[in-house]
Amino acid sequence: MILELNIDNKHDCKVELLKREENLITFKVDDTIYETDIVKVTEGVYSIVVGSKSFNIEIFRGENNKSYEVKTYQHTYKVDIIDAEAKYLQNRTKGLDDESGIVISTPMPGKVIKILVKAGDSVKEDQTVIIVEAMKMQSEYKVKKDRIIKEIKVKEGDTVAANQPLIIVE
Amino acid sequence: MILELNIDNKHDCKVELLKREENLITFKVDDTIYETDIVKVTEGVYSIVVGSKSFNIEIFRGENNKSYEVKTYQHTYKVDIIDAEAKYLQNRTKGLDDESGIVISTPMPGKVIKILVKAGDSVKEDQTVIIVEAMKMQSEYKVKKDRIIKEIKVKEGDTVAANQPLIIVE
Amino acid sequence: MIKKILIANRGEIAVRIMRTCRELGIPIVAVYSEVDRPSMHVRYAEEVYCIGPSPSSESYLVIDKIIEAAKKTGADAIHPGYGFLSENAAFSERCKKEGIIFIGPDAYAIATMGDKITARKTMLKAGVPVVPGTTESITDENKAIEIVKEIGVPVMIKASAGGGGKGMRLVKKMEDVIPSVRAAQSEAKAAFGNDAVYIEKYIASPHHIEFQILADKHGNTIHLFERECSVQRRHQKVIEETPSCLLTPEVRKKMGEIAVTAAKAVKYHGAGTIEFIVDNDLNFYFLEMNTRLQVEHTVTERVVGVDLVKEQINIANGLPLTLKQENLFQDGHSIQCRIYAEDTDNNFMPCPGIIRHVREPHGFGIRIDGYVFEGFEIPIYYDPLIAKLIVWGKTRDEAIKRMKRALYEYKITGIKTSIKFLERIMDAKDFVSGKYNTHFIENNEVFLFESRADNNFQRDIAAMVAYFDYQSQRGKNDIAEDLNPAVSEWKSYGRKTSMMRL
Amino acid sequence: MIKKILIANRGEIAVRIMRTCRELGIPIVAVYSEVDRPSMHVRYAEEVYCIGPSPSSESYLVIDKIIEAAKKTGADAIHPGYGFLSENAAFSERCKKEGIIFIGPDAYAIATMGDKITARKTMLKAGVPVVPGTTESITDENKAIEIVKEIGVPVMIKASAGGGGKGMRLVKKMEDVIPSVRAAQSEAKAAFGNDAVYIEKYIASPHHIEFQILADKHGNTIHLFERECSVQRRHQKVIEETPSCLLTPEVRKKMGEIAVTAAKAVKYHGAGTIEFIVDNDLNFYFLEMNTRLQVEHTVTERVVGVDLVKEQINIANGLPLTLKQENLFQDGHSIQCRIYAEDTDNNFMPCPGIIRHVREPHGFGIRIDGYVFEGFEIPIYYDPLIAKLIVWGKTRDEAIKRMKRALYEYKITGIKTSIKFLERIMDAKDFVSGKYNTHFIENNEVFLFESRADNNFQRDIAAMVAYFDYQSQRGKNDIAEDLNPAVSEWKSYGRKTSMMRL
Repeated sequence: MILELNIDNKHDCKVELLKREENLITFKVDDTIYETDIVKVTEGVYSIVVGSKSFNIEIFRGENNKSYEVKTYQHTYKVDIIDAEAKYLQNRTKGLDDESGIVISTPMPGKVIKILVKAGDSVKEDQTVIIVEAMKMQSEYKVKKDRIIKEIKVKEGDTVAANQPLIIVE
Repeated sequence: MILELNIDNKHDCKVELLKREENLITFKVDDTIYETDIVKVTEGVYSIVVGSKSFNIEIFRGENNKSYEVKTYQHTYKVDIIDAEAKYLQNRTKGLDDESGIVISTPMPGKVIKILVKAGDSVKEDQTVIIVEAMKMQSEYKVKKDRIIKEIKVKEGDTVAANQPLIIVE
Repeated sequence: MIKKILIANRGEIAVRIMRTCRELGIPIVAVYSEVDRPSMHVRYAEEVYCIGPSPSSESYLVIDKIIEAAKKTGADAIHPGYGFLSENAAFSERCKKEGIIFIGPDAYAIATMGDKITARKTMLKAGVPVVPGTTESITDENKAIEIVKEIGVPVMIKASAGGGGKGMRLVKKMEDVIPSVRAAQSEAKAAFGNDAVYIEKYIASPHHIEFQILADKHGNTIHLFERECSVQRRHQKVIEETPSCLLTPEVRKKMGEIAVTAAKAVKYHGAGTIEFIVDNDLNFYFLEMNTRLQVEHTVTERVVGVDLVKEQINIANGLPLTLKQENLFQDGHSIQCRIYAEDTDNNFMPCPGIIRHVREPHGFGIRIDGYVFEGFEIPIYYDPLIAKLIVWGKTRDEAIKRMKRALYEYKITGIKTSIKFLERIMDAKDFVSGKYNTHFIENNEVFLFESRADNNFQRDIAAMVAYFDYQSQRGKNDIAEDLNPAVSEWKSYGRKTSMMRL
Repeated sequence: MIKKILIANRGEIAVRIMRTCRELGIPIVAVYSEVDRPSMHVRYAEEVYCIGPSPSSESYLVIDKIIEAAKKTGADAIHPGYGFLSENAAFSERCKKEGIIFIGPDAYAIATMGDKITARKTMLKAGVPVVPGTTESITDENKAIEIVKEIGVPVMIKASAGGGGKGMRLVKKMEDVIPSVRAAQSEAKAAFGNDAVYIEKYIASPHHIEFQILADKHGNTIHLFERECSVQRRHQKVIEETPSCLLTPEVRKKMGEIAVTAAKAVKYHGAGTIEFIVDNDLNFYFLEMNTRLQVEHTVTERVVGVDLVKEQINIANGLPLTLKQENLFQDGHSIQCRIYAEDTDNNFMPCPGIIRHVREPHGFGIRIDGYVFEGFEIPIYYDPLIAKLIVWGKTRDEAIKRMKRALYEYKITGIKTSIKFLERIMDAKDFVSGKYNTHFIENNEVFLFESRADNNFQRDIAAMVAYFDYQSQRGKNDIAEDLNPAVSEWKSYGRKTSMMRL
């Protein structure tokens, strides 16, 4: 089975399992063929040997089970599995964005310290709309262009998750 | 629901969950009532607080999911859940033992180094019948009484699991 | 003698203090906020007490709740750790009134050193050199101009109650003096409720070097040499080491003596730290005193061979110091890296979250003081420090190489950490040569933050492992019957792989 | 200079050696048997080579396979670790012939010290005291009787090629001499293929004390003081410490000098250990030399501050020692506990199996050299040593307390280990007082093996947790809707529990 993968939001590649005999697996990644010896050593950790090169790989599966954090020795890669469903969702989400407005959210969990706008407000480019605190550090979130505040989905004092929609602007 | 538990193969006790509000649980163990605060901190590890006493408990579920190794600060307890099925199996196994003979096995995995008897042999009390090696240490297994060898289920050089039947005597 | 110690803290420092208490055979009480229920300090202690909701303002910072916990559990002493109530004079005083031993200095020493202007005055009086500047808070703006003329630009305007870089302004031109004073005052007012600011000469290539002090209640005060803490980001220390590459034996001796003088000037007892600012010509000035245990006390412990928490407890018990200045020496070199849950590529933004997998470094010369474990969710309410990695080497060179090795072994998945960034610092020429000051990170921005080239081979490895895990999760198995025999069929491991290169 | 090192070993020692190689920037090659495919040393190395089936006789002990691995991977040096091929003279010689640097002594030193009779003769000639007895193997049984008469019973009959207690007999009465010689000969023949045995005076309260040696290829030989290794079970060390409580500074100095003499007598280079037997009156006798790194080299590293593997590599590179005897000293006290996978209540029977959960001790003065991890299955083929726990304290008392604390923190589930047994040793009066000899474990049997009283409360705690886990597994939930919110609802932790005592 061939899977399409995206790495670090820039490299696309196709991976195929060509042959397998227990833990010995032949993969094809784009046009390169690799004979590997791959074992899961414990939850979230794989050991893969290619030729005589050994890699201890730690992985973490994101919430949808399709987005991976993959740690090799030198790098941490973000690997996304691009299957039909993912493509469909990708397109659908894009659509939603366009129709329903732009979502302001934070990359980390935290606590809403201050909301500086209310629904219906017009805000200027670079104006701060919300302040979120995590671990003793406050971050201000601004709009990048002149916008109108459509909806405020949280209130001051709320604990919010990473990527949770806080404010919708249009 | 009341469960019967056996601890260290000697103490029987009955445990009942009386009340629960999220992680606050009231248990009844035999005639004692405990108000506890119990949380799973990670796979195989629980933190339980009773009054102001805190216990960090590490557990390991045996293969049938009913036999536990439970580590408190001072002790490692063997805890067995005695449900109807377990009782039935217990009786059935006892029966089997009586009918089909006595099983010689080792408590640890290892490798069969030498088998000193063959089927049909008569052996004397304390006579060694098999030698198994694990981690550079050889252990000799003997019969406790005069017996007749009924069946030999392994051969020299075999790798054997813990508690795997090696020789059946009668 | 102390019978039971309540640790009024959380995280790595709570666990670190408990370890020493356990070694001394003293029972401990852990206190915790709601979110900290599954935290390591609660798991470590045999007696625990919940002190309220998760925000520290409603739990770890509430004096009444800490005192109540001590009373209820029968603790006769409190160790405050660092942060939270550790430098709160009112808390020290309250403990005294309640008949509880506060493991730290008395309110007088905390208050005197806590207000920077008072501290400066006290130090000047004791003959301790301070950075040239004002000893009173600025009330007259014209006076401010006069003073700046006297000491010369550049100067720093600093909040008297300040800390963490708040209420601070660097002034390079005379015309900026008045606007900067006003800005600093209003920022100080907002942050600390106190708008007092003062003026100090700005040191151009400053080194942040501090001395560890121990003082008993019988007038014996010693120092345990210096720590070099110049690697900082956003005024927070990232890496600390001892000995400092900058100091000569003569300057070290002199600074140590001055540090002892400074501590004596406030009748200090307990463990404390005198922070100095040192310029390239080895002129040194008193900066401030931290009247508590420092995050970086570990490097001193390693090279001097003294358990500082044990000394704190002995001092609190009224015992005289058994350590003598003339017997102390620095053996080898120690470096500490702070492992933060943060995104170093995104302005060091904190990264709370759930730890998925941890693999810690081990072996000769490695110490870890941490508190997280697999499955633990780092709360959003507190400091992003998750562990301290301390190494020792016979020489500084050996210590740096050991630190690189240890950082290489250290793997944490699930959240972003500063581990890779710290590895780069260990490779930075200025750090390796030991020639760095507090501008180190900005001076080495290009090297520290540039993205390292990856390569196709590594990327393909990552892709294959992700593919394998994804298919295993879905139970897909393409060719063989079981795509993931690894878990069940241990015996089949280790077939020799083909040596054919592709 | 060495460009790439192959580590011809597995387990904790392979990982320990790799750590130093990494610090030195020398690439490494791990070799592994089939069962070791997921082992830590294979995960640690960036280059690996499979050397065959799991039994060590078909992999780690096969000289040809190790040499092949080195050739194929371009390794120009081999570190043998301890055990396996580390004291195999033929292997050292073979490496030399193949142009590979053997990180250890040459065949002559290994062979001379490897045969106990030859070693005794060589030592006697060099003026090193040996236990009174024969210098030739026993061929004439009447001669044996004569010798025993001369030195007096009790005596030990020992196999010349012996080790690990095999081919050894204690003789207390004259009439047992001949039967014991015969029994020892046949056992030695079976175990080592060599029936040569010799006779030694039996030391009644023996202390096993050894000296660490370093010798370069330029004739510089130094010692790094002693290790006390008298806590043994089945002739295997369990706990090691340094300094020894028994030695006086004078005896220490003298033994160190004799140890250097012993090493020089075989033109030794590399790291080695001279084992002595010492009686209560501080008479000491050469016992044997281990011509390799010891399991317990770690305690020496800690108090002397030297990375012994680094020294081994430097010596192998032909570099002169930079350490000088007169600059070395012992700083504080270090103790090592060996954590075995074994059932200490069942005659120390090895316990291979799968590690389910590991929680390691950390903090000041703690070092762990191990190799297992969660999910790892300890193979049945090799040694049951899974980790070494090393502590340091300023004093022996501090070190013991720290060790107790560390053992308390150390949790391994899934297999039986010696951790609890080691904790008891730390509580044993004879150990704490430092007055113990190699009979320690048998002399303290009652204390070490008696079953500790448990109590109803603890048993009930265990029962409740088992109940909770069992029901969670089955998805049972009695009253609330979700019996195990702990995993998902982190936010709801930490409600204050009722303080009502039941």
